[in-house]
Amino acid sequence: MKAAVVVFPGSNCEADTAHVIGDVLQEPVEYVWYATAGREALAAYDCVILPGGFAYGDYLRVGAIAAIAPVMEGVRAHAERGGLVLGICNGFQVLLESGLLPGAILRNASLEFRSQWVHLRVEDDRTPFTRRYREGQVLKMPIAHGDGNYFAEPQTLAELEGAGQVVFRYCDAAGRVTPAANPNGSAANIAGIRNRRGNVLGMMPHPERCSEPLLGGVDGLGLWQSVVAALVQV
Amino acid sequence: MKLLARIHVTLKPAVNDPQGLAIAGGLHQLGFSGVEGVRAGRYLEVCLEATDRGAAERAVTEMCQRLLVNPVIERYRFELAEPAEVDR
Amino acid sequence: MKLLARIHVTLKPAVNDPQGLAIAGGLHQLGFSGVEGVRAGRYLEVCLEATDRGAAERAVTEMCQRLLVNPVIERYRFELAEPAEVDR
Amino acid sequence: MNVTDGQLREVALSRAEYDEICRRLGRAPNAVELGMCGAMWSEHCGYKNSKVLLRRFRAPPEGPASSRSAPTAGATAAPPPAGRVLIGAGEENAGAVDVGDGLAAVFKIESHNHPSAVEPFQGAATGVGGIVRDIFTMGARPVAILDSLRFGPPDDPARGARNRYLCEGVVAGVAHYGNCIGVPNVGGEVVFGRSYSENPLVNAMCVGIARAGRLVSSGATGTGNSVLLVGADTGRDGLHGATFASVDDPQASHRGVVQVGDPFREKLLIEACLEAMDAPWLVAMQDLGAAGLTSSVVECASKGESGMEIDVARVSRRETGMTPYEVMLSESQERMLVIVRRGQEGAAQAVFARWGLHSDVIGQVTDDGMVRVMEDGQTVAELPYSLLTAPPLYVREGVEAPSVRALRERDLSTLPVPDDLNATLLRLLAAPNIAGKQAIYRRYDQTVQTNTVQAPGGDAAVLRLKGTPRGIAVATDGNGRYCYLDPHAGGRIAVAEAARNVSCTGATPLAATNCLNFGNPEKPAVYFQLQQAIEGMAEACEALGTPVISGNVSLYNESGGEAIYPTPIVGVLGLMEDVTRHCPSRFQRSGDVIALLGDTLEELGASEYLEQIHGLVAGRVPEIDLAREGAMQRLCRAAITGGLLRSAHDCADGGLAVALVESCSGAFGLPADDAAGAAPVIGAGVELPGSWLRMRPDAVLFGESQSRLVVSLAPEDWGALVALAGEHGVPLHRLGRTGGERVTLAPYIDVELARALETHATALERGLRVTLPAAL
Ligand SMILES: Nc1ncnc2c1ncn2[C@@H]1O[C@H](COP(=O)(O)OP(=O)(O)O)[C@@H](O)[C@H]1O
Ligand SMILES: [Mg+2]
Repeated sequence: MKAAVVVFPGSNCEADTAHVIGDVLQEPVEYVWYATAGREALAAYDCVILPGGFAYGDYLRVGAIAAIAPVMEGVRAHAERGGLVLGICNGFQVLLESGLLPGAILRNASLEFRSQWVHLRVEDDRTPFTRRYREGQVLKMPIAHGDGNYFAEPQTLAELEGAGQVVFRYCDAAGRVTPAANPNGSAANIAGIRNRRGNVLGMMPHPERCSEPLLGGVDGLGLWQSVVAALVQV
Repeated sequence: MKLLARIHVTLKPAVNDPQGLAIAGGLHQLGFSGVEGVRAGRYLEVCLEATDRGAAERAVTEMCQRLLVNPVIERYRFELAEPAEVDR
Repeated sequence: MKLLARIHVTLKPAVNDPQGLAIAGGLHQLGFSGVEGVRAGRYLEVCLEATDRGAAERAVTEMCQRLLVNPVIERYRFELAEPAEVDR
Repeated sequence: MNVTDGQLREVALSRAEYDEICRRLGRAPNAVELGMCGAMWSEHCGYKNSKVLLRRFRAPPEGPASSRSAPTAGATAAPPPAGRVLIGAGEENAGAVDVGDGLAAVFKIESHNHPSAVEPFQGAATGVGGIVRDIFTMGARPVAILDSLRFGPPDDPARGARNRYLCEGVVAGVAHYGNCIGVPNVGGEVVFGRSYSENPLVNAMCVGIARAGRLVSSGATGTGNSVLLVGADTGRDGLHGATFASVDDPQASHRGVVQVGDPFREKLLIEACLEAMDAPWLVAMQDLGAAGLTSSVVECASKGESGMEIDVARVSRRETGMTPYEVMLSESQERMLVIVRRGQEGAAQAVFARWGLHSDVIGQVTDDGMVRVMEDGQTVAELPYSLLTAPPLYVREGVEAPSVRALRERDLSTLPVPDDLNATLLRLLAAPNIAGKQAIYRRYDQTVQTNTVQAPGGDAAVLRLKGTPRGIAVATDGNGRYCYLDPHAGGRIAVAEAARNVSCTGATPLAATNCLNFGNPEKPAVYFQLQQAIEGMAEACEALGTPVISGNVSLYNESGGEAIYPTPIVGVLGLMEDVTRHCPSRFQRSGDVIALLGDTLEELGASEYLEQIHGLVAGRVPEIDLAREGAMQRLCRAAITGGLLRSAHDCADGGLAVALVESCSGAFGLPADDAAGAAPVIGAGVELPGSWLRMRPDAVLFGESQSRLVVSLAPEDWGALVALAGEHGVPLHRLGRTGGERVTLAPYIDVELARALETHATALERGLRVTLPAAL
């Protein structure tokens, strides 16, 4: 697998992501600068990752200014080609703003930034990002965001659910999807969704922050291993 | 000509507005019992150079559609003023 | 009577506005070269019940001073509309 | 010399200081020069009241060593880690220590108290921005932020609402800035006390990691080299910030435009400056902080023993009509001064432009010792840097306030012991100063950069050093109540406690930074506090082997003639060779032995218990014996390195009983409020040693005797720990076992664990619940 980590001005998880892929998984990984233009900009990569952070300070709306950055043309083309695209936290927000995934992100219902560990239930273990997990498996991952409150019109939500595009949901330790386990007010406890085709995934929690035992958990590792496995199979 | 666009971006009525709720709660706590609801939005002033008002209007509409507003959750309106009318 | 206060909160002119700068940068990136500057502010709609317009005006002024506006860096203006005039 | 008193007040100079400037200059300064002198001679930049005292951090007092300052060199004395210091106090923007593998840890703490009193959100945010710049200006990547905060009580009948508003604004500001730039916030403190109501304290510490051989200096060298101003445009923000941080009354102090921070631009500056480090054109870097361009230019020229000529007309402005005076003294945020080799300006500007940063060549390095300010070819100011960096230094006489002595000597033996000690413990657990701070630190990104091994909630934060087996531990501490009652003991304890927290993780403390938050030093009682606290801190730093490598002074924290409690905040950084062996603060397993390292004395004085339960700030500060402290910390580290301990947590506010409950609050470094509810909680069954039962029960349970740790270990390791404690000469008490669903300290305490932890975890959130005004 050859991965690209896109760097926007204000990204701040690009090094963490590259560290997991390069140092922990020992797979090739490169940074791609936001100003890289053209549909073929990302053609050399298997998986493109939009990392967490505060691209452009998140100043207008989270992810909005990054969504019009030159590199996004290449990201869109990559997704259309069937290449893998993963947006984590701010990267998820960028995918929503750019229309690569449906819906929008609002401020956390608490109005506060939340940095804590949450539980996630794996809702779909057939995506290229989750095949190393089991459906129903409960993962523990950190979140760190002030805007993670997923919103979509009822019609869109119904479509997402109907097509099985919800990949992760916030739950309690026992896997129950409850309001108390929802850290940000997201509709239907949604923590991550995919596109119809299944090659674009956006999620608020940070798998790159829980892929080494020293950091308190390794539940994120399965996601990276899934991507590697999916690409080997291709 | 130089124009000032005053753009109001508000959440669509169907979208939850926790910030508006929090502000309403704060106003109630301060004793403003007449407050029935608050909606929080964004206000942008864009100063721009355009050949005429029509061109400006088209440009601002396009700015809103392409960047300033997320149509999934927001809607907008704007006015154009000439700097002479502007109070700052 | 029921009234709608439309409150505009803007940064004082001398105060640094990083949001506005970033938004202007985004508009330039999209090719809106006529944009000379953007100032970002907040827009609040407060729906309130008051005995008359004068009372509402006083109440909204007090809300701004006590809660809605940070006078150290911001200033505000508002209009009062009757719900009949309101477009939503 | 017809300068008026009003003009002098404007620049915070005394008539005598003005006369001194004229004498040294051989002429009267013009208005721009006067402003520059005022800023550079302010306490904030010039340290005129504190510099002489600060020398104590670098060398023991001359003459025969006083008995209290002589560190006992026992058989177990650790080798002095002095060789670890790469950059000491006062040498550069921050200090640096060698952490092995060719890496240096660069760190410093700084205050932003006055701005935060005026505009808490922006004041705190720009405070974080400022200290972070001090770190990356040296070529270090910022890897951690800690914030040490002081506010008035949230439940104060008269001022509670404002206190909560300030706390909310400051916490939101710290969160906003740190989260956005992607530097994890891993620690700090939040303390509430009446003396801080009008003068909140906002101290921020930043730690950076650099290659040891590649630290960047601020010294401008090479005549003809270019001076680049990089980052934000200059506005009228924060004019007079430095001078007015040096007078009483924060409200009056910030008449200039409040500085609004731009963390996004700071993030770009971090990346661009770290990229610039490797460029052949880079000569020096210096951030712009207090006193803006003036102080940066003077700093660079003086450190480089050169000179500098700049043209204010070339400085990009955010506003029209700014005078040279305003440009020179503006404190607009997110700006850096970069000295670039002549002829390579284009290459330098290209790097910054790539990061979206504007830069202007505003001048050049000279060799005549002068700082020359031009405007369109016209000289508007011309001063030797040596004048600006050498304000008069004042040595004053400190006298202890008799009222404080009376409080300290107060007889506490007649105080009633509460009937219901269980209820007392629960009340203490709910007290804002003891309750868990989750409601605050969960708003800070703690895990970005993927180095956080132990997050906030433990004794010290532990961060791994990527690419090495090592880890660092950091903590801040400072107890204003102790320092108020006894600044000398309080100063010692501040250092000891910060180092103790670091030792609890298994790391060896290497060095310290400090921020001295005090009142008006022109008052003898305040000067006494400053003098004594510094002496106490210096003694502890010597005894514990943690030299002071950086710091900051914030004086004039007063309003209405009342000073804050003297509050030195100490940050200590330690190193561990194998980060996988770090020791957590919380119990890990049921059935482990619980033990206490150190001894419990009958010491109620100055305790949180006395203030919370009896409404008293009085009594003697707990005794601190630095030799015993050092031995106890060495024992703790040896036991951890030897694999004997499963947890270690120090006894601080609330004493042994509170430390025990805290030890139960969940495994690993995860916050106890983990929404996932995954951190297992483990109860504790303790039986107090018989010899302690002769003391007052409240003193045993809640007294704050120093040099104590609650530890847990596997039963089979008990013998080894006993032997090790014997070798180190440290008392060791076996207290009981972990496990169960209660916390008992027989014969006095028996509470349900869930209830105790619930109280501890949620009290602060309840106490801070506020209406959130934009202003109050
Ligand atoms: N209390 C202190 N203890 C030790 N060093 C200090 C103290 N206060 C300031 N210093 C040192 O003096 C130097 C100048 O400090 P300061 O003026 O605060 O720096 P800056 O210009 O970055 O704001 C720094 O090296 C700082 O570490
Ligand atoms: Mg500095």
